[in-house]
Amino acid sequence: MKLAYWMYAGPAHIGTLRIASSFKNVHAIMHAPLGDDYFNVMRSMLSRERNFTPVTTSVVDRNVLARGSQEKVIDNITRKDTEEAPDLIVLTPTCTSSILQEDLQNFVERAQLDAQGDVMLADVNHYRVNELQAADRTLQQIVQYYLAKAQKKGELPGDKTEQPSVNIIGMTTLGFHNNHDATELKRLMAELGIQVNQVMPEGASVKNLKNLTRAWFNLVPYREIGPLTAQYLQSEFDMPYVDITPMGIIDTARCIRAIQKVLNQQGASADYEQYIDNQTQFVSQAAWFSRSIDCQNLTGKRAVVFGDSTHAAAITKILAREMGIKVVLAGSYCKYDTDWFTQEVGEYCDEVLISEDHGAIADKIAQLEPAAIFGTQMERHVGKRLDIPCGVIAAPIHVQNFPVGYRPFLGYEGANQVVDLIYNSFTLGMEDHLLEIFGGHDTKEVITKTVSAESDLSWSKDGLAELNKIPGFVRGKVKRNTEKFARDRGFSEITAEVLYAAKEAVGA
Amino acid sequence: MKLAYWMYAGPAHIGTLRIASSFKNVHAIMHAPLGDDYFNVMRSMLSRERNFTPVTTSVVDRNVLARGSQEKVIDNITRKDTEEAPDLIVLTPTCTSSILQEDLQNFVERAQLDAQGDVMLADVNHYRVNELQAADRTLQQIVQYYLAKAQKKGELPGDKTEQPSVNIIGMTTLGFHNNHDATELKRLMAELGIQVNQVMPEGASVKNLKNLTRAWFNLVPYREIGPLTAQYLQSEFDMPYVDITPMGIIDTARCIRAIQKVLNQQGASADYEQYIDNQTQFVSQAAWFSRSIDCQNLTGKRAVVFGDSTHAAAITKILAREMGIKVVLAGSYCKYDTDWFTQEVGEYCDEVLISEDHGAIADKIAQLEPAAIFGTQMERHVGKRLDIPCGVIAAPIHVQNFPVGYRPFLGYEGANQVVDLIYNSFTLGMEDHLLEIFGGHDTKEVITKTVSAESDLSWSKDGLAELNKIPGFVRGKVKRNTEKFARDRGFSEITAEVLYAAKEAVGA
Amino acid sequence: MTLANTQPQALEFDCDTGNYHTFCPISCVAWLYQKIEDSFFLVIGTKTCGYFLQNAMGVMIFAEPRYAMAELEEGDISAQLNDYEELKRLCLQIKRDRNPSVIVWIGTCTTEIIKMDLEGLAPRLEAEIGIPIVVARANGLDYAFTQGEDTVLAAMAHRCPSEAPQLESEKEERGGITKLLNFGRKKEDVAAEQSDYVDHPPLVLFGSIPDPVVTQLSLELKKQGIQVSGWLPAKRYTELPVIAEGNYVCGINPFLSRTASTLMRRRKCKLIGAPFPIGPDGTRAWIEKICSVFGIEPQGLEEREAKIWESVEDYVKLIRGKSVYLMGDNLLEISMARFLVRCGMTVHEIGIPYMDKRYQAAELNLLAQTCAEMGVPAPKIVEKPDNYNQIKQIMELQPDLVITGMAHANPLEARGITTKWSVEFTFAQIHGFGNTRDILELVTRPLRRNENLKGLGWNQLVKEEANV
Amino acid sequence: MTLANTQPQALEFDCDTGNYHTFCPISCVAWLYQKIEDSFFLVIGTKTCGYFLQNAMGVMIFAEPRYAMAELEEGDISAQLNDYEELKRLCLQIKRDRNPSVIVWIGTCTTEIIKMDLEGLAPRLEAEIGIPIVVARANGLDYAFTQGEDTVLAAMAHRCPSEAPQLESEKEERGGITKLLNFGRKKEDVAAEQSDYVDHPPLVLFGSIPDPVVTQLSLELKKQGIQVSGWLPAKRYTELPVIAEGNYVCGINPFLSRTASTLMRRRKCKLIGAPFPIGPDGTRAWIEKICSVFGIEPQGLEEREAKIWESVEDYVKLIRGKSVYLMGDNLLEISMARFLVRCGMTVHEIGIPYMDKRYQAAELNLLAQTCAEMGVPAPKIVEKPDNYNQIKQIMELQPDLVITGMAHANPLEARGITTKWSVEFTFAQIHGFGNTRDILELVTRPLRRNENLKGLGWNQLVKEEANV
Repeated sequence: MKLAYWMYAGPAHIGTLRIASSFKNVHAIMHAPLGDDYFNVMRSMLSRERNFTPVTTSVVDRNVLARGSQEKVIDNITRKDTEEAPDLIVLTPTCTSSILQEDLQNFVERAQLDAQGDVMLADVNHYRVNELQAADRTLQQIVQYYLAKAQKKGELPGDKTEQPSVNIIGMTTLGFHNNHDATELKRLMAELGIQVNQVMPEGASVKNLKNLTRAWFNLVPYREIGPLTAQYLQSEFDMPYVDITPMGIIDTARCIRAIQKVLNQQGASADYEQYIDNQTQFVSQAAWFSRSIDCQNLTGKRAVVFGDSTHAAAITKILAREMGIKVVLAGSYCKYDTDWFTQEVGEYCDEVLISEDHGAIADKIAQLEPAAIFGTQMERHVGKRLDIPCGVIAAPIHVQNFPVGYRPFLGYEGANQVVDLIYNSFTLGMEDHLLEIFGGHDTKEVITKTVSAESDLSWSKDGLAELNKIPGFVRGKVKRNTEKFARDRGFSEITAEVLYAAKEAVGA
Repeated sequence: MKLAYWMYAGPAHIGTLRIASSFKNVHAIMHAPLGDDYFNVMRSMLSRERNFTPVTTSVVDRNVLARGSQEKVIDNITRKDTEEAPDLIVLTPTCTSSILQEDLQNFVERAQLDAQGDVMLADVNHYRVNELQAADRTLQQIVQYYLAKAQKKGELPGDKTEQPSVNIIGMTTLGFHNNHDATELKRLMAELGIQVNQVMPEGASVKNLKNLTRAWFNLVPYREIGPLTAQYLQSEFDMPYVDITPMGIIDTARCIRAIQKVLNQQGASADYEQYIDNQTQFVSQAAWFSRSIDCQNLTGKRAVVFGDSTHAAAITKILAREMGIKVVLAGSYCKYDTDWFTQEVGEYCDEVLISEDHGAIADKIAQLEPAAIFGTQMERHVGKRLDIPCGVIAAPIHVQNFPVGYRPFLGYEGANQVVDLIYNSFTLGMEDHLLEIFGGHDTKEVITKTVSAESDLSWSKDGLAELNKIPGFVRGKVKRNTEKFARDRGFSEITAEVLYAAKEAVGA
Repeated sequence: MTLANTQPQALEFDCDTGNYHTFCPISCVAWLYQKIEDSFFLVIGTKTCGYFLQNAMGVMIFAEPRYAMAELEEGDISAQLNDYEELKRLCLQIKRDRNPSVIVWIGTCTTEIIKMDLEGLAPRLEAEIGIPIVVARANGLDYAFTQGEDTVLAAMAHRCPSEAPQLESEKEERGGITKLLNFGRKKEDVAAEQSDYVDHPPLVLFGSIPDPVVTQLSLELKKQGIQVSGWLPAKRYTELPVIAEGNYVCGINPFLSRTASTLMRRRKCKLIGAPFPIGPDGTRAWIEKICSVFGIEPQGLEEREAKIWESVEDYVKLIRGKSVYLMGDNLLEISMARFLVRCGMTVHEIGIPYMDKRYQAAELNLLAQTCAEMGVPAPKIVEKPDNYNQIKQIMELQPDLVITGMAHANPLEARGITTKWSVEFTFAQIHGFGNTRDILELVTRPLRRNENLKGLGWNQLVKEEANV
Repeated sequence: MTLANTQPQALEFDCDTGNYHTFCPISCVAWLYQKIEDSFFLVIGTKTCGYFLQNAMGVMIFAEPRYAMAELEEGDISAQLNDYEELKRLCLQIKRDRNPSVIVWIGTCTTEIIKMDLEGLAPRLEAEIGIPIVVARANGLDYAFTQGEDTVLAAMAHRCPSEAPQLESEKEERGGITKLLNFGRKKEDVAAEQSDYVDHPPLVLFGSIPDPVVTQLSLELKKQGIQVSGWLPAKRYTELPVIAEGNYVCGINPFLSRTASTLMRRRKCKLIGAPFPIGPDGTRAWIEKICSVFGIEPQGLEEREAKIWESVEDYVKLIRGKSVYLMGDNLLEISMARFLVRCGMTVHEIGIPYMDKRYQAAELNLLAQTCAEMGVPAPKIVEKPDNYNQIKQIMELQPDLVITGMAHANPLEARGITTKWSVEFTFAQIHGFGNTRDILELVTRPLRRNENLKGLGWNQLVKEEANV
């Protein structure tokens, strides 16, 4: 058992349902007790979805438990098949119902006998994988199912599209800014002269999956959802893929160059260098911002980054490489992806933390006292408590991550948006400090809590008086550094002279 | 004399310089003492401008005062004319140098004898008009100058463009989100099949001004800058104009319908109804947001709006008509435009306040205790002090109003952005409240400051205990309403029973 | 109001397939941990339960609240780990970090399915760590949404002392409500005031409502000379009311049938079966019923009710003559329907997750009677409704208002149907005379909003409507 | 370091057309109102002045600070209104709202041009309203940027008492710094410690620096046995230092020539002409010069300086061998250039708004000497530089760093030139040994940043370059 107050990723069935309900005309049957069906609430409330969520719960109650669920599940599948005529019905249990160890595959096969549409059991272990892994797996399973089916029927097209083309894989319902990212990637592909063959699963039809192989390559912008499908398509159909997340100016260029290579290997003669140059230097404002005076003032500021693999790694690199900000800690809650993450951010941060325990991250933040945090909603609240500004860069999803206005994270406009996010995080924090500095000091005699009695050293009155002249937002740091200096030198009392000696010696 | 801590609009010369430096290849000579030339700093720092600001100060110092400035001013004009070969040099004094009552028109005429480019004196009264009025006037002056010149030379084209076309008038450097508004309007015109003849002054060339009259009509999105030019073009060249600000879903539609009318009067057969419907209901998310559950929770909430005429009026109408929010006060600092503003917002708010005194507005906000404010940077800070969230909707300009990401206020994407601004203003405020309600109460015994001794009534201990059970964010209101009730009924002490009686009676 | 036919029609009941949506009963921790200030709630379940608590309540709670998950992992499910040791480890940590007066274990579907013997483990662990442990089975196999509270209160009913404590100090402590009502008054005044009360057997009220409402209802009864000797739950676990055999008990929430039967059968109390004090009509009926049991002639209630109605006429006129459809979510449906009929609405259908006709008998009677008095047909009541069928019906009927769970509100709005979240009535203060305005504020909000938007013609915000 | 030629070359001076940009001298209110905690600054000028204060300091100040505008309107300019009555109305309001110990009137270009007799009005009004009024003409016709402070301090120099106050209590109050240094110590300790000081004539330092730096410099001198008897300005107007004839005075900022001459001519003080305590070299030279005047052999200064240099080597190595161009803005340019040359930089040119060769003599000598010692050419010093010419020169020279005013930083960066705002040195703590790291942190920041970005190839961010 684990004492848990907060989770970064949801349970597996949420991942499966995100995939199923992203497709057009696919219905999911959730075999679960009453109350486990809150996915419908999340989709409706968080993403402000206009349509009914195509997920029906086949409710497991005491009676069902006693009688066995086979009949009810099959009834519900065939009923939905009739009522809504979906192309595909996906059956999934939840953590709870998976314990019953029923032969759900058999239920599916029985239901398929009567159903007009396809019926499938989502194949994930509900205790070993989380939402993200399950989504990645379910997407791959559905793609594999339809390609195998087409292959069997001899309906798999053997050719490629005439013009270079791409499948964009990994856009899902309830994905962090996925809808805007999809728009931005489509624009980017259009500017590169690449035809978008399919975007999936969001808005895709399973009927068209057989045409996936017509694309020249697959683009997998996110680390969490899509890679298994791209790997499958590569190993089975020899489709190359590009999995560099086009976030930030540098990695967007890197992604475009990788695309260029993939296209040219197939006989195209793409040359995107001039496009990249023009976008980087003149169209997008991100490179110019990095060079501007506003950004100069961010140089060397300390930040903590925490999120999923994709966003935490990308933001760490943007901060370190593009903006000269010191990332003192980069972390991810995707424990299963530790190696990749560590390798990606290793050279761009002082320390890496991979953990699902929000308390551990909160403690680290409190200890490191960064000037800003880039994290999830949880870190934002940690920041609120500690009075450190935080920009939200990753799921768990929140209604604020479904802005009505255009806010992609990917591509060149994404790079602009990320600049704003970073800059505003620092400056809104800065504003308070400036107000403190410039707001005049009409007798502020209060000693702030950072100057508490918790230390083993005593401060003389003049030392304290000097300490209190230091602006609040660096006072804690000066205090600690001075005490460390005093301890090292064996001073028992910290006077004004000791304070300034420490400043000279260690830059306290 | 006026004791002033804060100004909503700058001095006149700032307006003139905004117009001059918006044009391409126009230089301004500012005849002023050292230190009056901070326009260059504002443009460079706030709008993160990559180019040197084309404004040179002809410095007035003690020597110049003694000798007279004619020689220096003329030298500087002709020098700039040689060095940078601008199409036009605009001379302007500041409040200070305008007191000298020199014959600047004569300086200009003298300089024109030697200069290759055109030379002009900006004609505004520096003590009677502010930045916005001066900008409106200077733009009209420049347009008039070039149209008169072309007319004289017989270079004025007599025809209209083949396709319906528009001049977009009023986009300036240092304008509030003007750069993104211009992009959005250009996109909108493209979707309406209207060719953009010219956008000005930002990015326009004075050489092309003679072609202004080829457009079918002028679009003036802002009330502050542009109307004088549009009126001039109408009265002199019979060009119709549309001056409905396309902000919010309703007024964007109204603006498009007005355009349709203007085009059809000239023989086109535009029908934009279907476009409007499709945008409103399916493409833009703003109408759907208004109908969604998130927005339902905003119904009846109280807001204060304050800003320039354009933005304060538009936001008031959006809040009241599109989102069902109660605007308890709508205000503007454009005193010269009082009639228009009052008429625009009259039916959409409880009270109108036209004032340049930030203290008066702050007092009003404190007294009205709205759930949110939509105002300038100043109101945002008032909100911070009072713990009321504030969305910034109008100048004075601030570096935060030059986001790197795309943030228009106009058109359909603008409507989306405004929804986010409004929603986030309320919910970020709401979040604190929810945390207070849901955050658990581990012995919060402190009586908040709103429950102070300032009142003439005494609260019994049980009354106070009950009062303290009420969540902090409504406690102040409940307290006041209860006290009013008690006073009306002649109670001298407020017990728990009186508190609940008041609730029943007046909904305290 | 037209009193067409005051003979109540019989109510029609139905029970559907049960493919409906409502919240998990573990939701109750979200309000119970706040109500009982010295408690800690430990939900023993899976990641699915935890993610629900985190997300679905509409607000993510970030501070460490006084509830947490004991998240069952693979080793727990496959019984490779010792349940007792695992729970002990977690409870000791809770004791160390938060030191609550009670730990409430919330059993879930999973603990049911793996047959974890929580009731067996609790007494041993309670003895070992020295903190009371209360076990409630708020699982979704047997219960829906608000019934979670019922399971907790039923479990706590066992823990109420059966006689007044001997020590003066302890007595003081248990004096909760009375003490509050007399707070700050001189001893003599208090003594004098005791005479305000009629002499009647002890009355304990049950149901979790915010403290201000507790005060309001207690004051209401005091006006009739009735003294509330305690509330279940109290503000603190250590202040649980004394419940002795023969005491009277009365519920204030319609979903507390299990607590009611526990009090009757196990604590030998007498249940006062009354309509629930929701809306001025319900509040009046509730007080009248309690008065009648104690042989008291109620004073001024009719005038009181009339005055309240008068004061909310501005809201009532917005819904009078309109129709409402309750999809069924939180078991408040019968009381809400009865109140809305009294406001002049017509109720198409009442969905409800669970219908205890005995415990809700007085409320059902009042509903039938109200319908008759208001001259509207008695609505059909559907237990465990089928959401798919309901939505089809709603699209046909086009009711003026649909009260529904969170999953269906946005899609209905996008199709031009005005909705209100049922869950808001669970969290809002809706009991007693004084909160009438609050319920109506909630009920009328979507109508006011959509009235405001009506002129804009944005009613159909979905493009091609597939079959629902 | 290579000591190629220790014979200082003569410095070359020039004065250009003066079409250059710097801040208005009224800027000084932004730091002086903070420094003097019981003051209120009233800037008497136009909307242009007010909008400058609001915008150009890089941060909008929203709270009502202890400064405000007396905004001249048309009636004031045309002299239709009575200046005395108008100022009285405003000052009474300030007295009522803020009750400061002093009101400082800041005259502007406009008050000069309309010849408003502030010096004539002040004594009358001061007598009438009972608050001291100090008049400073911080106008842009005569002064640039930081010289605003000079005008205020020169005006305040007149107000310093010329002998120690009689009353014990008042004495206590004026003991500012000494009291601080002895804060919390027993009387006997203090008495004992007086012997730490050498017996020397009173020394008053002038220049506004943040309180922590005041303490640092006072402690520095104390180490040499020198007691600072007061600072102009002090933390409070009521604590202005005693200045008697024959006292020694020494400036810590290079832009205070007017204050220096006022102290010499009007208060008959002896000026110690020293380099300024900016950078470890300047701080050492400053202390040595003061010691020399008092006939004290300085102790351990050489080691101290060496140690500081050692501790900042990580920063110094980033700029050693690089070139810098100072466009001229805040009059700190000579001291900055001297310090940067000592760090191993080459200075192309020093622009400076105003050059008082007498007051800056010691600093200029040190600059020449430093250049000689470091083996770099002595830079040309251009008073009132022409920005247009400077930018042309910069584009040709391509210096490694340009220290410039705010208007030119972004355009230069967009053209691949690394810049630092001069104004930051005005606001940062740059005086004394202990702040060496702080100056270098600022100086090296753009170099570190652009080093970091170099590999990305984003150096030219403007498209077609028109003639500058």
